[in-house]
Amino acid sequence: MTVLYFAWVKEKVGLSEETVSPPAEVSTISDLMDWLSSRSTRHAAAFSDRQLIKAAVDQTHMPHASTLDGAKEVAFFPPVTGG
Amino acid sequence: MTVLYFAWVKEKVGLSEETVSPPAEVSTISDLMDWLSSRSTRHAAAFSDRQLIKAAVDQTHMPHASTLDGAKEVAFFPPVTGG
Amino acid sequence: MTTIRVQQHAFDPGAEINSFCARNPTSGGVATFIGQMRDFRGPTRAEGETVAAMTLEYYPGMAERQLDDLVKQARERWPLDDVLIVHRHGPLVPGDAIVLVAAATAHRSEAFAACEFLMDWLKTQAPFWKKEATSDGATWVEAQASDDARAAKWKK
Amino acid sequence: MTTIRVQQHAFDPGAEINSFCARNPTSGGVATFIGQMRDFRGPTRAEGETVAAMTLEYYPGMAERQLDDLVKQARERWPLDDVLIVHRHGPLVPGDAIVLVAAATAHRSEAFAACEFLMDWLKTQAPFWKKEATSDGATWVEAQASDDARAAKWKK
Repeated sequence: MTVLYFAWVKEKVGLSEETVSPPAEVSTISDLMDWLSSRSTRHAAAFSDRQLIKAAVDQTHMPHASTLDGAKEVAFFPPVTGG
Repeated sequence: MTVLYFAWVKEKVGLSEETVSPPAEVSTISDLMDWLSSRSTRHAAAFSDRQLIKAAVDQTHMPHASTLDGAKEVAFFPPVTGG
Repeated sequence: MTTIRVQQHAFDPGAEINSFCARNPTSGGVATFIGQMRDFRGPTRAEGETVAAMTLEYYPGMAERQLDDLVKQARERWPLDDVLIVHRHGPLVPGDAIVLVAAATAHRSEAFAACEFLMDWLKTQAPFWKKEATSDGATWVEAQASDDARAAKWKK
Repeated sequence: MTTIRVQQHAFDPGAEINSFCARNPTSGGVATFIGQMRDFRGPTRAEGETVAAMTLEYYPGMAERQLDDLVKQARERWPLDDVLIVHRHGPLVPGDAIVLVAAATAHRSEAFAACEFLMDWLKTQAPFWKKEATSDGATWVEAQASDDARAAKWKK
């Protein structure tokens, strides 16, 4: 699974992209954020306030409770500010 | 008083503009249409269906019942179709 | 700032919009509307009748005054940084821009509202009359009840 | 027809709008919105802080897909002849057009509605993030609750 980070989430994590293989019990986006937070203090800091984080699974916006279901690409980012 | 005609009202009357001095009893726009209609068959034809005619007094849209009150310029035209 | 121009010569909507944006660097949003002359009348070109040319008659003096009044009304409703209205009169050919309305504001919802308000009212209040030349000769375009309905919806 | 472009290089809104009008000769009305980069942040330039430059980060792939999906939603609501969206990414300077949305329709109310719908949803759904460079350094722009509220009003 590829995990992408954008904007300040990217800056906090210190990575724009990483390839990860979370264990089977990581089934939702929330689970993935928990699991990523356990990998480094930077990840933990980036995911410390979940309300500020939006997620997309395979390039579609998804709520945190959604299951990952074989997702290939999961992205985390702040609320968008384009336009 | 200058009377202006536009669009098909102008074509029916056969004039774009005329200077008239209606008698004192011509006090409203409706009165003026009656009085103008008496001046020629072309005027009468132009004003035959009053519902189709809009009026402006001194360049401001006014309903037919409005009084002329020393108006200098009265215009008659169909509903507008610009834009 | 407000610019209202009623003119016979053709104008370039893109160039007008670029100048308008450039003179409003502190406005985050610019909404515009361009009404252009179609080469047919009716619901679709296939079902419609070909319109080769058009003449826009207008009431000089009142047209400018009416547009000015509409802009004043729009400014009473929304905080507008700038407004531009350009309206043609005289002979037009298919593809010509007939009217351009642009509104610059800090917030986009107000730019959209002002632009639509101006178009809706212009359509029912500004003294312009279209005469279309078709194969049957030239005929005056009839006003549409739907335009009155749209203008009325802005009444408080 | 639909054109969606997410691009780093600057674009000319007026030229884009003119091409868009020209390729839609049978559409009577074209509504557009241009979002431009201001040189300050805050309610007014006098009260605000100077913004010298901006970087627009985006999510390649998803941005285009999301805009495409928004246009599909707009087309389900309104009969649109044509839609154009151009959105910048990368470095921007004050005065640059950030986004252009244009909608061509037979009837103006639908062009306005579609254009505003697209902007409201783009603001809350399209994956772009603004980072402004001020004298205090570069900071990420925060999303506004008012944008969510505006997008929500389109929900049926």
